[in-house]
Amino acid sequence: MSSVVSDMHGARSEHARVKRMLPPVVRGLLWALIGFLVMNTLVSEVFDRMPYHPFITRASVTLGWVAAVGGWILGVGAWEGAVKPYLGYPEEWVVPQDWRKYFMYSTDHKVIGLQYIFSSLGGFLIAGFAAMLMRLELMKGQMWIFNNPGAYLSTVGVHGTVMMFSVGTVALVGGFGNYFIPLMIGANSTSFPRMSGVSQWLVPAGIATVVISPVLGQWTTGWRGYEPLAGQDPAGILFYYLGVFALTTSSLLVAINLTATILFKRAPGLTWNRIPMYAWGILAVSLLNLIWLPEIQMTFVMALLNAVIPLPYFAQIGSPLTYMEMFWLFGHPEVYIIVVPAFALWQEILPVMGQKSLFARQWGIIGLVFVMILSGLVWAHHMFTNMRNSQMLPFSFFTEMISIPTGFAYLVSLGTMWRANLKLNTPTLYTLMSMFNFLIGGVTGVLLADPVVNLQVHDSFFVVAHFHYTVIGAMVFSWFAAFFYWFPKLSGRMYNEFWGKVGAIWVFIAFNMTFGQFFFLGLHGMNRWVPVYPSYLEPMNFEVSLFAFLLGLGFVFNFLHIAWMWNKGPVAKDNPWQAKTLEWQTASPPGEQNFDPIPKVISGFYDYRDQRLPIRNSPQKEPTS
Amino acid sequence: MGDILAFTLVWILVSALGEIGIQSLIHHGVYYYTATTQALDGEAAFAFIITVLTPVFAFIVVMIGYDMIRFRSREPGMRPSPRQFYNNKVFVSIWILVSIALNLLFFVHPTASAVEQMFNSEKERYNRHDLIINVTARQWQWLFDYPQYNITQAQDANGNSILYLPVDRTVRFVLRSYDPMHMYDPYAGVIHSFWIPAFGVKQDIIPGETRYMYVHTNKVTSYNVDPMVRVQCAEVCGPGHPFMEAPVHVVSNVDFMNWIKQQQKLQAGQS
Amino acid sequence: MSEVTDQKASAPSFKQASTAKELRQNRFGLILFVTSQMVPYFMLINDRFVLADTYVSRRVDPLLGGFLPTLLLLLGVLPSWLAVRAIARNALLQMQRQLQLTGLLGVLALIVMVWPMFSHRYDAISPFGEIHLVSLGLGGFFTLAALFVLGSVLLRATKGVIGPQHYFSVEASAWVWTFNAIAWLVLYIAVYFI
Amino acid sequence: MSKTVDSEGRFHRDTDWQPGVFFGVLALVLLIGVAVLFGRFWIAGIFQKAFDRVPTQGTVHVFQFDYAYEPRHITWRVGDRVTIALRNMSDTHWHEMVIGRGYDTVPSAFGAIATQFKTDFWDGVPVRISNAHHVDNLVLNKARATFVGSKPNLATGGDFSPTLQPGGSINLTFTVPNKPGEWQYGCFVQQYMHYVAGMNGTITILPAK
Repeated sequence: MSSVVSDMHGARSEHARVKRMLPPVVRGLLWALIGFLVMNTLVSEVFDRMPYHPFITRASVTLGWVAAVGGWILGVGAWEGAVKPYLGYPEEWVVPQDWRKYFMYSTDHKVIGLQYIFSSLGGFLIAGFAAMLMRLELMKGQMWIFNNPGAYLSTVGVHGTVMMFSVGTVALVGGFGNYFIPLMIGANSTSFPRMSGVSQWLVPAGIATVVISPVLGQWTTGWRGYEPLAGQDPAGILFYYLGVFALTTSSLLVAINLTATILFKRAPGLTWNRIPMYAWGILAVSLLNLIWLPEIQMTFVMALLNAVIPLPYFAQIGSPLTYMEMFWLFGHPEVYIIVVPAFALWQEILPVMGQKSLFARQWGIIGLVFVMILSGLVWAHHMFTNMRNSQMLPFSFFTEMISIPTGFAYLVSLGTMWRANLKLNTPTLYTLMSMFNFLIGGVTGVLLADPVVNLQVHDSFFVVAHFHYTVIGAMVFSWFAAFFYWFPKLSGRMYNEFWGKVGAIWVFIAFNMTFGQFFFLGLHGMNRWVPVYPSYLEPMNFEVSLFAFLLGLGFVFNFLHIAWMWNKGPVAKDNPWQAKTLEWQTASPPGEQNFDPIPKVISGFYDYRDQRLPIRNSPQKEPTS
Repeated sequence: MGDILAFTLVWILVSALGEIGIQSLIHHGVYYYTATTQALDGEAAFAFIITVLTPVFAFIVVMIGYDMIRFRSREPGMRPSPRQFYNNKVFVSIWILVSIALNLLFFVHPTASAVEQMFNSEKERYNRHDLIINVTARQWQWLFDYPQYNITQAQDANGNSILYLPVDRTVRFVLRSYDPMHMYDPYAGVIHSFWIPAFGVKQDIIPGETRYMYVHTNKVTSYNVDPMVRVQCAEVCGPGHPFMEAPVHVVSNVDFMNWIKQQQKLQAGQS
Repeated sequence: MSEVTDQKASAPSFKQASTAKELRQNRFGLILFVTSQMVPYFMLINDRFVLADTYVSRRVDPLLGGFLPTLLLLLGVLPSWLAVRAIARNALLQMQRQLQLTGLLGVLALIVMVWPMFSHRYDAISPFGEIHLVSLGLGGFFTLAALFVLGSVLLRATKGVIGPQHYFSVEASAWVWTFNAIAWLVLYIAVYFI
Repeated sequence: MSKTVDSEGRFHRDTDWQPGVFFGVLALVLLIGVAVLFGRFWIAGIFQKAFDRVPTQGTVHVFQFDYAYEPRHITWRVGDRVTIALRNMSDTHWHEMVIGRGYDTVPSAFGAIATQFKTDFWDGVPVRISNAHHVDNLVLNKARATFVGSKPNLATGGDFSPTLQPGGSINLTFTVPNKPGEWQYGCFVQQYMHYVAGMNGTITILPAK
């Protein structure tokens, strides 16, 4: 490597040979393997050697994982792209302009955005497969797919964790946020592109860690990884904590990057009054991420120490409820981390598809911000069954009050649609479905906020139905709305309207038939986290499973449609929806430079009184960055 | 104005239909099967909330549907709607006031009042003639002790734990999580949740703490009558969690005393 | 502000803030990150009272892992900001001296901070013992991170890619250092005195 | 990995890496991942059936984890002198090791649950018990035991079963009796749930040569 330093000053290298490099992902895997083996061996065989212990111990696997993730990140390109320049060496990482750019470290926000989108898509498919296995098992009251309950519970945990931390938290923020925020505010890059390039590669590492965790031992705690149960689980729980740590770190870095981008990279003329709704949503989410992700990371570090050393923080001699408190302190804001971008998307898509000015915009923003603030005050409604009765009322109060700012998202959306010229296409359909589903989630949320009702339906399938309505019903349906709405922008092509609508109606019906019946299962006494249950619940579970498979097929159908049209669809116009937001005022898909020159914004983006564009292409270029 | 009128009519119609449906659901019992007064309290709160929320639900659903049909674009391209407005102070004000009012109502009525009813009524029952049952949750078994009758670990013929309760009696469950048999580290207890679905209430059991749950049984029933009359662990507690179940029998006072005698005889024989 | 950089001819280096707006942006991003990292301290202090109340073991060493690292870290704040002033005046050598001094203090602080993790007189498996050890670990981790930032700046300084227009990395290391010193001070007070 | 020099004299890697290597390695890693996740016991079973018919001589270490044994399969030959070195590796749970075949069951709401084996492998087997540390209790049933060193706490009821506390250990030395065929071992503590949770294994006893 020393030759690089001397060659830096212009002299050509004597021994430069053209040799193909290893694909970065392969190199990352290799370095990860080496890192793991070296660190694991050092810890388990040298520093922490104990009689009778296997090669992989709790301590060694934890530190080995740290080394492996380091190796993976560096190997995939961060070594040349970020670390060496940081240490003062010249940057020597060139990303080719073909499909290869998606499989290596990159600093282009569009590449990173797509990498995030496909990472979260991968997580969605894996966790969805886990859900299918679970539904298959639940078709019978006895165990028949899994050969022991621990295997089923591990599957539940993998499903929940991957869905929450790599899809719910990532898909609309790291994915569509990274791709579209710079475009929507008229910038050519994000604020910290290198950091963004590194943070993306934590997502596949985190997903892989969580998915492979049962190999270390079945963990039975579900996605909360809750102590004190986790403290007596086999070592698989370690990979839960570590995997989530990687995923949350990634989201934390995204939050910092996008907040700084929105505040500092706006095009001239894009004043605070003109910030697009989606950017407002991302801003609100980023602030939530910045506060609550470090919180849960610290909790997980303590739980990890609890499992590795072990320190009995959360055991009976410690404080067994503290973990639950700390988890839900994060856990409820997490729910809003997931749906706030969905609300913002409704308010982004409906004015465009209705070709009508956004209704009561200020209330939409107030709604997003107050949801963000209140979300930190409601956590204990997850714990009505294990708290003192006197503590229930304040939390019940705030939980009920949060429906007011949430309602503003409906106020804005419904007001925008009233007397619009509404184009009933696939994105609109998904948006309306998302509104309908979240409404059911919200109404049942009011029921759950009531302590007396909560004491009966908590930890039953009623709750499972409720949060699937908010997460799949609102967020995943909005995610699909975003996929179809921005499809021409991402791919330069157009999806098929007919098959798009078929897919939308398909998943809508299957989704409601599946999770609508969950409410009744819960009320009828079906408890959570069980692969076996009394036989009277069998007929309904059997039938629900059939709808669940239909739902799974519906998702696969949609993805196949998207993939097919991405390659074969008819070429789309640059701005097929006649939208006014900035991302549509450039080529589809955008070139290497989003805007050249940077446009000057002269009016708001949600004014559809006429067809004038909200920008003027300014003659002076932005100072080169 | 015509749109508003038409929408209002549809909304009222759908709300009325919805209410009819909801009331018939409530009539059949949203909790499916109830066996305590606490379950009835919960069911009443549930019914009140869904009754009030039905018109709200209908308002939004009908509006989505109405917008979809009435204001859909009939042309192939995109064209700005001829009717543009940014705000409607009347609509926004009503919306905000109604949402605040509804939330305050819910907080006052089912939330605060039902919590009061469910828990504060216990106070006057303290030290009355409650049946005390010590419930011990351990991985993965329920153990029921009747200290007033010197019964430890009530069992059926197979050695499975069983819970017998007299009807029309307040029962005080004293809930603890630990392992009297020491099959695992006694300091490493986990959280369980004591739930009898037909009783309409559950309480988590925290290692190291003692918690109480009160119910007032109101009908003679048993696991054989309806499988919702069973103790079921509701908080995941390890691989044995789904199996942590025990049948419940609510019987007349005479039958209860007979059962007590039989258990006492059984225990005398064992020791 | 001029866009021409003194290194442009020699090497394409780590991108540095060259306009006032970019400097503000980088500073904002860094402060955002530092702010988010206060949350773990906040959690730990909370847990300290949840688990151990206000109990302080009488067998805990008041100096090692307590007063000494606090003093050393706080002392390091001064040279770290002097380094920022030095580089703003383009006094590269002076900046390096100041940073080396800070680094030396940091290494000493790290040693006296983690020492009690290996030799302590209280019971580790006790509410206070756990909290004390985790506090030391958290402080040690962030000190290590601050030292890493400092080291990388020093390394870059030797490569000559830091100048009066590109001094943000020096400022960043000072921010991180100051954050670490103050956060540890608060933790120290919470664990030992309240 | 070497570097090339572009026209401006800057260095960069040749980025034109091979898709074949990329997709090949990726597919291989995915395949290994899926195999390890879903089929590790199945694959291990095949390996054991194929290569592990050689009976174990001497000491076999049996580790008890929550809720599994390592190894999950043992092969012995009738007449060999062998030792089971049982170690409880759990930090929290008591574990036992019962060997037998057939089941005694108890009815439950979820169907019959196995409570112990019907036939006890240790019936009439002379066994030398040594190195007993942190043994919660030892049920001898009809085994003919001799003790070396400290004698563990003896209990009665059920099949022959040493129950170890966390970190406990015990060595059972015996001559493999003439009971050839497939045997199972398992842990039935905590309301028989360890067995349900997958804490079991198989023993193949080959007839004497």
